Amino acid sequence: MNKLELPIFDFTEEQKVFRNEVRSFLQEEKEKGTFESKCDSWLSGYDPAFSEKLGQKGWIGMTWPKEYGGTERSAIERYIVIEELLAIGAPVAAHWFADRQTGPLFLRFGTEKQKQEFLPKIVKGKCYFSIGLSEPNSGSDLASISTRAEKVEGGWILNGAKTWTSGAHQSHYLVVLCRTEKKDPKNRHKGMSQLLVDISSPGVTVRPIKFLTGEEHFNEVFFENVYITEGNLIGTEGNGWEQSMAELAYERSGPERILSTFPLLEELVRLLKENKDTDRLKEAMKLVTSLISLRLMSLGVAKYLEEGKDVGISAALVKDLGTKFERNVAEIARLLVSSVPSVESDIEIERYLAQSILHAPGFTLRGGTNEILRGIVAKGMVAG
Amino acid sequence: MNKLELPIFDFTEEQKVFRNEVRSFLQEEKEKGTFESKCDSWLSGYDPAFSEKLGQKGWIGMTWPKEYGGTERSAIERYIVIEELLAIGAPVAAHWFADRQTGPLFLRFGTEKQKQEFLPKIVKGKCYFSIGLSEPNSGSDLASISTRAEKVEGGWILNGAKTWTSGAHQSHYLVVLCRTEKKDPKNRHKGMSQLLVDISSPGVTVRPIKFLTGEEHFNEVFFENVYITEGNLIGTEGNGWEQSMAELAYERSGPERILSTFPLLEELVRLLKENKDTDRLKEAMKLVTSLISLRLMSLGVAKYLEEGKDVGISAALVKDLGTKFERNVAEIARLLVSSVPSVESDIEIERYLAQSILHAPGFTLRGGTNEILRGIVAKGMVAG
Amino acid sequence: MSEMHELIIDSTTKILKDKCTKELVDTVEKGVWPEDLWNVLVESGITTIAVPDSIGGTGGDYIDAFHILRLAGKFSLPLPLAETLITNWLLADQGESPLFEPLTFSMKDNTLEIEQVEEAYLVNGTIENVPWGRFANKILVIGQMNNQNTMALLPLEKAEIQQSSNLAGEPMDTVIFDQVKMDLDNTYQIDKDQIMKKTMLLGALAKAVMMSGALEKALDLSIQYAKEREQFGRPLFKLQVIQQYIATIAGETVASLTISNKAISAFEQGSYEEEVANAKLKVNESAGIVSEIAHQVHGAIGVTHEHQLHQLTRRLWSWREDFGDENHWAEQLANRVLNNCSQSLWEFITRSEQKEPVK
Amino acid sequence: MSEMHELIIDSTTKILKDKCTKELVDTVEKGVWPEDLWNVLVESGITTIAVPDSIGGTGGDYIDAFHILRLAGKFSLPLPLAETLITNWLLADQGESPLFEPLTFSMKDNTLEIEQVEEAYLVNGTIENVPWGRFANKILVIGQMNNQNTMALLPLEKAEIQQSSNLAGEPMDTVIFDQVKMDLDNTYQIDKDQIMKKTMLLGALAKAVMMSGALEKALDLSIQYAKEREQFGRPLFKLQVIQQYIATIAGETVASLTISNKAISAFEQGSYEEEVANAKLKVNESAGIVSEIAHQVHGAIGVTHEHQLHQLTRRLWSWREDFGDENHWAEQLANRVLNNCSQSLWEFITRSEQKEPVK
Repeated sequence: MNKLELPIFDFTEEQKVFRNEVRSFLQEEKEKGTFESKCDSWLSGYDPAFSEKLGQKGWIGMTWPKEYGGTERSAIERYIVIEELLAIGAPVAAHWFADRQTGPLFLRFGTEKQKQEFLPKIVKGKCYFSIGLSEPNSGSDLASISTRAEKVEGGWILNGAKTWTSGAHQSHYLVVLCRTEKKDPKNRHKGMSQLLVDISSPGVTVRPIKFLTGEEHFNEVFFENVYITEGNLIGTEGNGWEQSMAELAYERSGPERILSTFPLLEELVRLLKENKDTDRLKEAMKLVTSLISLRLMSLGVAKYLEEGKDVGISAALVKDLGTKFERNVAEIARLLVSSVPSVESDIEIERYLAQSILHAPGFTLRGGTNEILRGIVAKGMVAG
Repeated sequence: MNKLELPIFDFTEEQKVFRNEVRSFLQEEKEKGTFESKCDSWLSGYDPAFSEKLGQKGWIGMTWPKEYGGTERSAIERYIVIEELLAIGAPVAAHWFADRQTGPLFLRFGTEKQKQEFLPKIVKGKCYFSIGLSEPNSGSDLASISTRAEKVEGGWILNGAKTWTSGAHQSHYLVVLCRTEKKDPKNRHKGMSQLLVDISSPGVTVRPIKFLTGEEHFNEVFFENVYITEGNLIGTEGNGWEQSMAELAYERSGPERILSTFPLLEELVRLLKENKDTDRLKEAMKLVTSLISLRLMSLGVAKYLEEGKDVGISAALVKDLGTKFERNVAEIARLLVSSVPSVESDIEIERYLAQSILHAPGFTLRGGTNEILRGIVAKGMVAG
Repeated sequence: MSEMHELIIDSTTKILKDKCTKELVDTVEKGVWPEDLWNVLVESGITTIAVPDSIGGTGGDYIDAFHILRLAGKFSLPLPLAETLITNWLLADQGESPLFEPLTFSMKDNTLEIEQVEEAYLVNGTIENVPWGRFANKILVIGQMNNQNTMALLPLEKAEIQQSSNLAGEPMDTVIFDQVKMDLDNTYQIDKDQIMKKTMLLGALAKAVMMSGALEKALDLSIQYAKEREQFGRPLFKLQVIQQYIATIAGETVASLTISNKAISAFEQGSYEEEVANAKLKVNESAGIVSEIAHQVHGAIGVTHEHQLHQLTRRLWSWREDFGDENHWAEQLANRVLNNCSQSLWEFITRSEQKEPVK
Repeated sequence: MSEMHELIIDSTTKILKDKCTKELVDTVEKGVWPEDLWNVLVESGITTIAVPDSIGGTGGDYIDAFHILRLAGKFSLPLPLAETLITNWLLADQGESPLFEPLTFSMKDNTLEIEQVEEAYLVNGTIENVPWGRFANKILVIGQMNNQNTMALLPLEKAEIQQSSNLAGEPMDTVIFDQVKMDLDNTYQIDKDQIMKKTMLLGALAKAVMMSGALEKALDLSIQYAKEREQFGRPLFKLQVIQQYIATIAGETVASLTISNKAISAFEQGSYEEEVANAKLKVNESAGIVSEIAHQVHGAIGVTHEHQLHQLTRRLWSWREDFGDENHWAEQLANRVLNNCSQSLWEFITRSEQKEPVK
């Protein structure tokens, strides 16, 4: 049990000052009309101009080395920025995966050339990446993928398809997990590699998959004899599975698994305060307490991650509890205010409710379904 | 889908009059102090004197033929009696299994001699039965039982053990499911039979298993070379599995899967009405609506049962939803009244809360766990 | 169920199966009025069912009508069928013959003023959240005429329509009459509270029944998906968690169907306030549970626009807010219980099953 | 955590593992006072921890003390340890040296009257729901003396005790002083509201921490059972539903531990009202969820008296009612939010993590 216990994180004075700085900037931008708050903005808030603004502030790739354009700030300072962005519902979808996943992937496994070429552009908020993992027939069983790269003179020829790749219709590059060896039924994780694909390459077709709202966030991406130069292998050939899985812990326990519906909760509490409705506010505060406990857990995982500890199980727990919480916010809020939820409404709470209810099914599916996560947790605990 | 749809049952005028009659009797008895209301009274309310009183009213075995002491009333009239008994929390544990399971078993499969010997005694509320199904190592996997009867001159010799047999320490007889042939790993349901065991027979040892409250409701029963005469075989040799399973539909959808915590709900609503607390009463009424929907379902199944329709899936659904509801009553009630739940309290709601909370773990385990039931439902639906 | 009833249900099912496809629903959500489907419904008498044939309706009873609405929910019928039926029923209460055009209503307190000006009427006011406002020809409303509560069926052609929509992409418009002059066949002096209450109950029952149909379909889709989809090398339904989910969906669906059927039967019998409250409350709760789990069963495929599931779940999410959410109906029931102080809860629950209150 | 802290925790764990067995807990629930175990705790300084050694306590900080209470919860320690500690702490606030005997307290509004009669005191009144009343030597209470709110530590030997118990079989007695004459070392003029509030917070934190320990143990038992028990021919934990349940128990347990640890840390730092409210509220919720699921994992075996699980779950059910249920603390938080009208929710949540309110 004790290996699951998480540390309590205390922010330093400098970090507190920094949080104020970030918040002031965002509030000013919002007041200026630079963006409109929305729920689930890290999936649906695509705004390259705003991403560039954040780049100018030094708030993309902020933990990365200065030689690549980063500012070498701590993971906790990045955490603060992410939290403040999501809490206010700012549009961060454009650069999201580049900042969260691809940059760290390059830093860990990339060649010097890759780092020099891509990291400075990411940091400026001008170069966007998507991640190609799932395939049309893989479902939750990622090890079953069959997109395949064949070695040729100077590189690979890529064939196959990916699906559910967030943002591929708007990104510049795609990191593709594919097979560079034949499938081995005894070790299905073997012989995979990660290749970097320029989405504008010949042979790449991006077909948006409409979300249930009709919005376009996800895509199918088809590869038909796409030529990938040697220089676009990321990390070690054959090590793709391990590299991809290592990324996952980072994406599982971040604030985006807790705060996707925060703008709704903020507005709900504001309305109940305005109405001095203690009784309903009491119910809303139960949600707030859950949020507080999740933040403490997420921060504890972040602290351990920075210390290099293995947090696989804890991160999976945060994602399971956090995404259920995100949905609960919508389901409970609708009973605490009378409204006609509508994405087109002029009334803030009605818009936030609509966004939250409609996006909720995605919360507990994306990045590994909650059922899969709970399986990971249980197996880890029983083995431990 | 439509095969799951249940009929709406409308009570006849005679049945309405009968309900009043039952209710008046029970209210008078309660006022006289004959019994004290409690939750989960069909497990924990053992009172032979009260059972005999019900026998005198003709309310045990009431659907059975007159020649065996029954009054040949309809299953719906029995349903009314059961409901009224449970709603008021009357002590019905003593004759419960005899009335619900063993009597119908005799009527369906028993010999004429068995019927004549046992049914009239059951009807009088003087002869109690327990059911021996589970075994120490079987868990939810009933087909794995290994209690064994070996054929000898004029009967069988029974060896083995049963567990979780409700009331065996207070009953007269036990219906034991046992193997009368060797276990066939390919057909684990084959070669079982149902034997009737007089609990006072030599070689039968009853050891109460204390419930978590310290109360004694369940037992382990050990058989050491217990001699069973041929006349105590119930039904057909080798047909025990099918006979036992046929009983289960009857026990799955009855009022006892919905009303175990009704005395608590009744008292909760009374208190909230007294306090004119509309807001909390509103929350209680959500429970009441759930109860009403469950009653309609349970009555629908009862109607189909009477018409001889296959209701296996629907009955399993009622039990799953009903027992979850029974527990919810306690979990929600505790937040609608301030109290210190205690079985020893002088305050009714505190006693009912304590009884309900402490007994709740049993609701969703007894008679097949809810997980097993849901598996049955899903497999039935996917196959259908 | 009578043979007649089965006939009506079967033929409606056939019509909807043929004409009310997933693609049609998509098209209507994009803003196209499905004229053909509407005409088929009118011609088959579905839009005027349960209006006595003596005054020009199709006849049939409310049981027929509500079972057709259940089918409408099952097929996500993108038409104001419930609105047209209820309007026609309210008109029939006033002895009026039914209309065969798309209708809507808004029986809420509003600030609508109707003024008689010579031979015509001048109407002024704003009505919010009008379902299908942009596609309806007429709207039945309550307004003030000479300081009297008045019901009137207003033509919408001269009204300004501000378009909005609910989560299901169904029109939920604001209708503005800015000093609009119009002819009216009739106006009705009414008991406002009584008619508002009746409309609320009619609307709630219609939505509860439609939601039950949508739940039925969500269950069907979930079973079908679990059977067809393979994962980790075997059919999805072999996973124990998927089995648990399907059983939960089935339970909520059967509970909703049962309690809705009870309310329909009570409605036909004429005493139905508590039954409708119970039905809408319970179905609302089931809608949230089933939508969540059905999506979890369907995984990523279920959240695509291409898959049909969202046509059901978006309607379930939306309709639970219409004609009373869970709190609304729970409060109605609480007030009823409070007003019957001497009645025990058990007496309240079995009120129609006992001869007279036992005291 | 300091080395000293680890030492204290390790040695307490060892004591409890050795002495506080499942069988001992059973015995105490039957009404037997575990004198030996009590003496061991006193001798090891556990009953006076976080009382400064300058006034005769063991020293150490509140972090040590609350982590020991977590162990108490984990082992279902059947002794008034929390009650004795809190009483000693409240006495220490008045500059008093700690006592080494079983103590209890009831800092609630009550009707207790204390009258000075010559050299002695006359005490009159009834105190309900006194934890461990029958086994405690003294009780710290608030009473009225000369119409002043007065705190006093009353010997219990002459009090009448009406025995009752909570769901966990822990004494929860009514203490009656019927014109009892006694000697008192001291009485204290106090600010009643302030001391009631502080006691409520201390009690809530103690119970939240004890419950976290009980949750930890319930998780351990569930994992162990799922590993050892076979069903349908394979270990229980191979069943996907069991895996889902274990993950859920783990999630709630970690959430409870984390939020309790935060409250402990805040308490040590001196600003802790919201943190304690959050902790008790969240742990209460988790207690209900975990108790239900842990029993479902354990099946029939878990509801027997023989199995240890119920020693944890009965305490979890019981303790969630002590020192504020979910509604109590949610209301406290709601009032705090209402009293800070200009603060956004996000500012409220991050209040200790920002430099000053951003406006």
